Amino acid sequence: MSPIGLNHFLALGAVLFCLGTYGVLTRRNAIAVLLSLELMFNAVNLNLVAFARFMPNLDGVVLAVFVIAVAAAEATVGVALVLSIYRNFRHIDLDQVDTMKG
Amino acid sequence: MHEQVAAAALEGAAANVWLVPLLPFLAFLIISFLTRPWGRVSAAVSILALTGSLGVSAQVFWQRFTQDAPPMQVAVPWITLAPDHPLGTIELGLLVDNLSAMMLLMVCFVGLCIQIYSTAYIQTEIAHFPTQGSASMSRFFGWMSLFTFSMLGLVLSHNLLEIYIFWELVGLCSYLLIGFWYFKHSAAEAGKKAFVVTRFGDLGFLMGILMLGVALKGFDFLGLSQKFTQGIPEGLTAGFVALAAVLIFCGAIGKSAQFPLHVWLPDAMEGPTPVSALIHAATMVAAGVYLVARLFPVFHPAGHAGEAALLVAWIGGITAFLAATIAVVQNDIKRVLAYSTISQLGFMMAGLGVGAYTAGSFHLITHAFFKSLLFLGSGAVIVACHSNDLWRMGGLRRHMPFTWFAFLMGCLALAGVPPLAGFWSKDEILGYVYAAPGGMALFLVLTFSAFLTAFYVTRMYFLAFEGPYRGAEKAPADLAGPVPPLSLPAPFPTSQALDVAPEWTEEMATSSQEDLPAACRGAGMEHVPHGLHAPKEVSPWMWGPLLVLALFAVFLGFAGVPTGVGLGLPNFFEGFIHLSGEGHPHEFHWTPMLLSVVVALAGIALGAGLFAGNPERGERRLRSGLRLVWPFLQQKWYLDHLWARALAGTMYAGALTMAWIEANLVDRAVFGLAGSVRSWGDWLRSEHTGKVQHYALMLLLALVLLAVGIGMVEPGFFTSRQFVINLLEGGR
Amino acid sequence: MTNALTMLQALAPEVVVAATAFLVMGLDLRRNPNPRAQATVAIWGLLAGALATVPDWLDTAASNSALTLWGGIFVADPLSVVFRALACLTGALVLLFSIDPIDTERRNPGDFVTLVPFVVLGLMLAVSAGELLTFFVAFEIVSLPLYLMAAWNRNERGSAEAGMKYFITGSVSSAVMLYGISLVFGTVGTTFFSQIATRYETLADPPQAFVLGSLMILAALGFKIAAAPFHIWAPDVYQGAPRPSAMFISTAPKAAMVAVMLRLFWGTLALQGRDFRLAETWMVLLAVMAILSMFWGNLVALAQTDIRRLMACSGIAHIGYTLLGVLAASRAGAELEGAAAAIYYVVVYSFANLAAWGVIVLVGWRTGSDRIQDYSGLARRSPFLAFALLISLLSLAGAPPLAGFLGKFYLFRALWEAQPAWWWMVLIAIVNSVISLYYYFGILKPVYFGAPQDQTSALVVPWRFRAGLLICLAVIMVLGLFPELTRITLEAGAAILAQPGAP
Amino acid sequence: MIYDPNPVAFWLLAAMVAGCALAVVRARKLFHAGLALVGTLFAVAGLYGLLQVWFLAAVQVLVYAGAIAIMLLFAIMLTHHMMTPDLKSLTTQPWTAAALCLMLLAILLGATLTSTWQTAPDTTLSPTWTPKSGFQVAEAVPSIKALGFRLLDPFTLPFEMVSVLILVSMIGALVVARKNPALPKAPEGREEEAP
Repeated sequence: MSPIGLNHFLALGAVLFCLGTYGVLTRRNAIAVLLSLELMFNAVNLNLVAFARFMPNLDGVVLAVFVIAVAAAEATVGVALVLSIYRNFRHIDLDQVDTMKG
Repeated sequence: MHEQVAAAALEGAAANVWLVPLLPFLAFLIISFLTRPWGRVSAAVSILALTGSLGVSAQVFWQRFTQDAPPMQVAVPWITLAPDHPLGTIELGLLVDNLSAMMLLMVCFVGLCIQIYSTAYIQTEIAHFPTQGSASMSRFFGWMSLFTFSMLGLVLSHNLLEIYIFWELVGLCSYLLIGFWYFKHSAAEAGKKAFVVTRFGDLGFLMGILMLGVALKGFDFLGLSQKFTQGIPEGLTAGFVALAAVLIFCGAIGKSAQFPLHVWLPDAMEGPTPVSALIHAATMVAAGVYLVARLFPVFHPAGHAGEAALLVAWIGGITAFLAATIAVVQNDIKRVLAYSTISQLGFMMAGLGVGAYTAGSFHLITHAFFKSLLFLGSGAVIVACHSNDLWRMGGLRRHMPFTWFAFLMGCLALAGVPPLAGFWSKDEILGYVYAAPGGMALFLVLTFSAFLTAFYVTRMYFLAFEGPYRGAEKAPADLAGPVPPLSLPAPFPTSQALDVAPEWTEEMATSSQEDLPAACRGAGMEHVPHGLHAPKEVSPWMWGPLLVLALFAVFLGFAGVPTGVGLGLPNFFEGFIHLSGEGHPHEFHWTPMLLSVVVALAGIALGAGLFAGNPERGERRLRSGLRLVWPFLQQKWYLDHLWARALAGTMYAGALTMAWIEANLVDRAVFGLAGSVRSWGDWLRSEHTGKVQHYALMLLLALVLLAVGIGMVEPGFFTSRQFVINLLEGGR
Repeated sequence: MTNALTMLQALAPEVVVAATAFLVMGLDLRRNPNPRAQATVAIWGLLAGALATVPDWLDTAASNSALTLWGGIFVADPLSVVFRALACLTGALVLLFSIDPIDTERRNPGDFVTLVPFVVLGLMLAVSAGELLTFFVAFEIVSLPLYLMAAWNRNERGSAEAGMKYFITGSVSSAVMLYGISLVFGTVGTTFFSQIATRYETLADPPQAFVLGSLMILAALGFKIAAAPFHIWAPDVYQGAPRPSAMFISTAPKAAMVAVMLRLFWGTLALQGRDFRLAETWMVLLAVMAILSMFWGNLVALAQTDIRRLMACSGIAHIGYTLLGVLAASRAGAELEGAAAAIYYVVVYSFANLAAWGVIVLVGWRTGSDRIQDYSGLARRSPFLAFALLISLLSLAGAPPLAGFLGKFYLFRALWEAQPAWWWMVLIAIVNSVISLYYYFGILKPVYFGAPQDQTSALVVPWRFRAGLLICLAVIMVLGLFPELTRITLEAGAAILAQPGAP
Repeated sequence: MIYDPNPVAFWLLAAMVAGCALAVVRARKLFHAGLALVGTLFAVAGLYGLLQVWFLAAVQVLVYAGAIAIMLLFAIMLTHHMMTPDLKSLTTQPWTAAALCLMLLAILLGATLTSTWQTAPDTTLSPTWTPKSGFQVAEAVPSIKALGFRLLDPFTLPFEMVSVLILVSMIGALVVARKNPALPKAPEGREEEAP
């Protein structure tokens, strides 16, 4: 097996990011969308940590810590909004949350 | 004044000159936003501010008067449109020279007198409209302050564009104040007329400004004057300069109500009387004269005939004559004064046109005092008699002694009786015209106008102040009421339909009367027996300023007595306001002076002879004497009709053409275009599907497309050696 | 080394606003909170914050330098001073306009008031951040509360929907930006603005990842300012969110993000020192975004019947104009004018927009409707409101002599001087201004010439609205009357950014 | 020398990350998706461990898997009957999105894999600081201590800002997520400006 380098991690990050994107774009369930968003943030973190380790530059880890914190805040807000959608629509199917258009 | 064109910076008292316009503007803001509900407070604010301005301008004036300083100016870039271009920066500046210092003092002083007078006067007008109340008073003083600000800004303007801005601002204020009682149809119409008619002139003005400014690469007055001191500037032809000057003069024609754009001013008498006094007699209408004086070198380039100046002179002469003839037949006291204003402005223009810079400016100043006096006096009379109609007055001398005295002084000054102010200034203009080469015809026209002036003033005076009080009676049927207006040919819409020039009807003359609530209309003039409601003297707040102004009307003339008269007085005015390169050396001629005394006395004598005893009989004799021209004069030389018809006809024809063009060409093009634009909009709008994931998709799609667009993905990208190595080896 | 005093001075506005925010939060925790009192405290606190930027301004503009803290994480320079003050004023005005409706309708007014200073704090930190992640965190402080404020009307479907839409699209763009940040960090090994350019100089070969990372950051910024093609969320959010929130969303973040764009694409990512190719790339990109924004915004606005959607679309178009200035600013030699024009425009836009939204908030609160046809006869119901709408919309439309006209003029001139070959873009922008006149007059016509529907009575304008609107109008007029003064100041302020190695 | 992680462990973890992520985006039952997310997060934590960034691995497990995922699971339970796929169809625009995501992947991969990175021998990790010896470049692995100093020196401000961020999102989230309260009775004097 060939040795593992930075680009392996980056490629994995890219894959993870795109999978997250796919989830965000396709899942009708709002919470599933939130889960997918977390994937995207994780992809970023994976990139940052890999850079931090291979460059090497500690700042990447620092940035990753911040990203985790931001992701936590985003999740909080997301859950609150999902609950708000649920209360008003009695469902959380994003595809049917379309009273405004045009 | 222009010996030393190099301008100095503002120094001494002049360094504070910015306060002069600023204070009234602050008053306007305070009144608009803070003291609106309290009319008296607003009045106090306005008057206080103006007093402050007066103080500063008096200091500035004193500084200019005592020191022989060059013009002072300061300017800051205001809007930079193109930094490197000489015309790219519009500047805001202040120009203080002798002329503007004197104008400042005049505007502030007259304005202050008028505002004090207004505190009492405006309440009598408000009383006619009980629903208006205190807010109206605030509105009045707010706009008066705004007007004062604009006028002072106009006077202090340092360049043509700046003066144009203030020019339009005073126009706006005039519009607002003429239509002050905006719910009165006639007032609203008159305001509109003033606005529209002066706009014709302003169009030319703007074109002239641009021609001159662009050709000479600069707009500031001192720079322009300097360029003309050596004659026509290089690269320009005399014709070009004359055309530009004439275009600029168009603005003056509009604002100073010169023939043929004078038609708005009589209608502007719809405004409250202090407005007429301040704006339509003393200050704003003088702006045109001021402008011509400011640009004097442009009208009289050294070493050239000055075709534009000739036009100015003759327009002035025609206006002076025309308005004087019309004034003879007016029955409305304010209209007599309005036409007299037009006529006097014509005198000033004629003076400036023949090169009488000093004399024109001098008449501007003296006229401001005695004409505002006359207007305020007429206001007092109107308040006392509840009517504008001269035929409902009479005998007021006994009832209103203070007003009578002040008014009489004003009349004498206007009539040109020595040694009152109007005599000296008018006489000086006449003297110049007399001495000007080829000016004899103009001199005769003006002299005849002066005779007419003395005559109609006397008529007005006797009708209003002498004889018995006729307040309760209707005017004799044959004396009141105009000749039926000229009917227009059928295909042309009437002027009223076009809102251009409302025809004069009796309704309009007495409309202020007609619109009064029944309770106060005439205060029982028609039905209550004569004698019960004799006119009473107005409050001291009103006659006080009248007396102050009367003082000036009597004595101001001595500031400018020609040295040749031999009174031993130096000619202060000429020492203060003069041009280095004035066209004609100032010689004093006894002929015109004596002639003008003679015509003034003759006019007075004729007037007194006709109207002293039985005014009705006098009027009938006058009419029979003038029966050939009477309808002509009564219809104001049919100029309003001409305007209405010319405009109406042209506009109607134009409208038909435009309607066709619009229906057949523009509509198709515009609606076709608009339709297609809209359909694009609709198409794009359909992208907003309302589904959030669709939005997210578009977001990312845009990212991907942009990435592809800037060459992130090129052919062979994924087969490149680096890519393969990195893929296989992990970038080690 | 920065001593404590410098640090305190540089951070004074933030400290004041943060203290205000916590104070207001504390007031909200009392047993009987009084939201109007809280709002008053917050407004004065924000004004104090704006005032506290003055020493920074004097210090930096006088010496033409910047105060940097923590090695460049925080930068106090004239650019940040302008936008910090603007953020404070915007926040204060939003509070002034929103407290009446939000308190009357009793939608957790206390919490709403609490969040506003925090958002302002985020904005202030975002415009003074000199490091990518700091900027990102600051911007999340802005975004997250705004998502929630959009969903503030808990019992309204539209509001919840708006919040959700804003949140999801916003979070995706945040993730994209983070990914971009990670790529930039990976290529140059730093996230400090001041170091990115210098590090990049040392690289052997301009890596694709850097370009892609920058693009992703740009795209996310484009989302935040609602520039096409990343704008599509805006109309729905503006329409659904409570009006005060929509007002906030449509002004504050946009202005701040324009400042950040100026900072980022001017020296940091454009990297003019090394090779101009990259700067050219960004110029083309900004041009594409500007043109798309103008056309999309204006064309879609034509078809709107809801005034809030219309304002969203017009906002998109205005960002398009502003991007012309940013574009000019990324061209060497035209930075000052381009930046000054963009700043001037965005400031004018903010106040005009606030005034227009003030009217929308009030009318919507009183009548419950945002349909343009329901504005019919507004001039008779409240001449003041109609006048405020007139001035603000005319300024937005760019009618002379209002500030909006000069703003557009400066932008066009800056573009012209930066890139004369792109004269056709000026033409496009002018065509778009003309299109925009059409729909602005579409509002003003019923306002002035329409009859009030069903003879409704006069609209009472509460003093807070009156004061707020007067302030906005005064700013528009002063900026319009004395543009030169403002512009010279802005240029002086912007000059510092043009210095080599400036953050 | 350049750091060389164990390939077997990497590929295992990578497979787990990708597989679990796929499950997150494709699972029919939301609860499964939630569990798969936890799996992904653990796998990512494993990768951090593989990179010897132990601190971050711990944070990932504690904060992410422990807190965020749990919160999301609670949200699932609040809004769902737990195990039922209650949507008519799980996905919307699947093919367009798939095409887009593939393009995005291509671009991300293309950009990253054609770039050369400034990797360096593993000796220059950020310095650490001790009171005795001052700054030192000693440890090959980023230590918590070094991280802590880094957070305190240049990253002070964002560190503080993150706390504000979490505070504000909680305040707002509480308001928005709270149940509809019966509108409180207005205290006296609050009605004066009501329409």
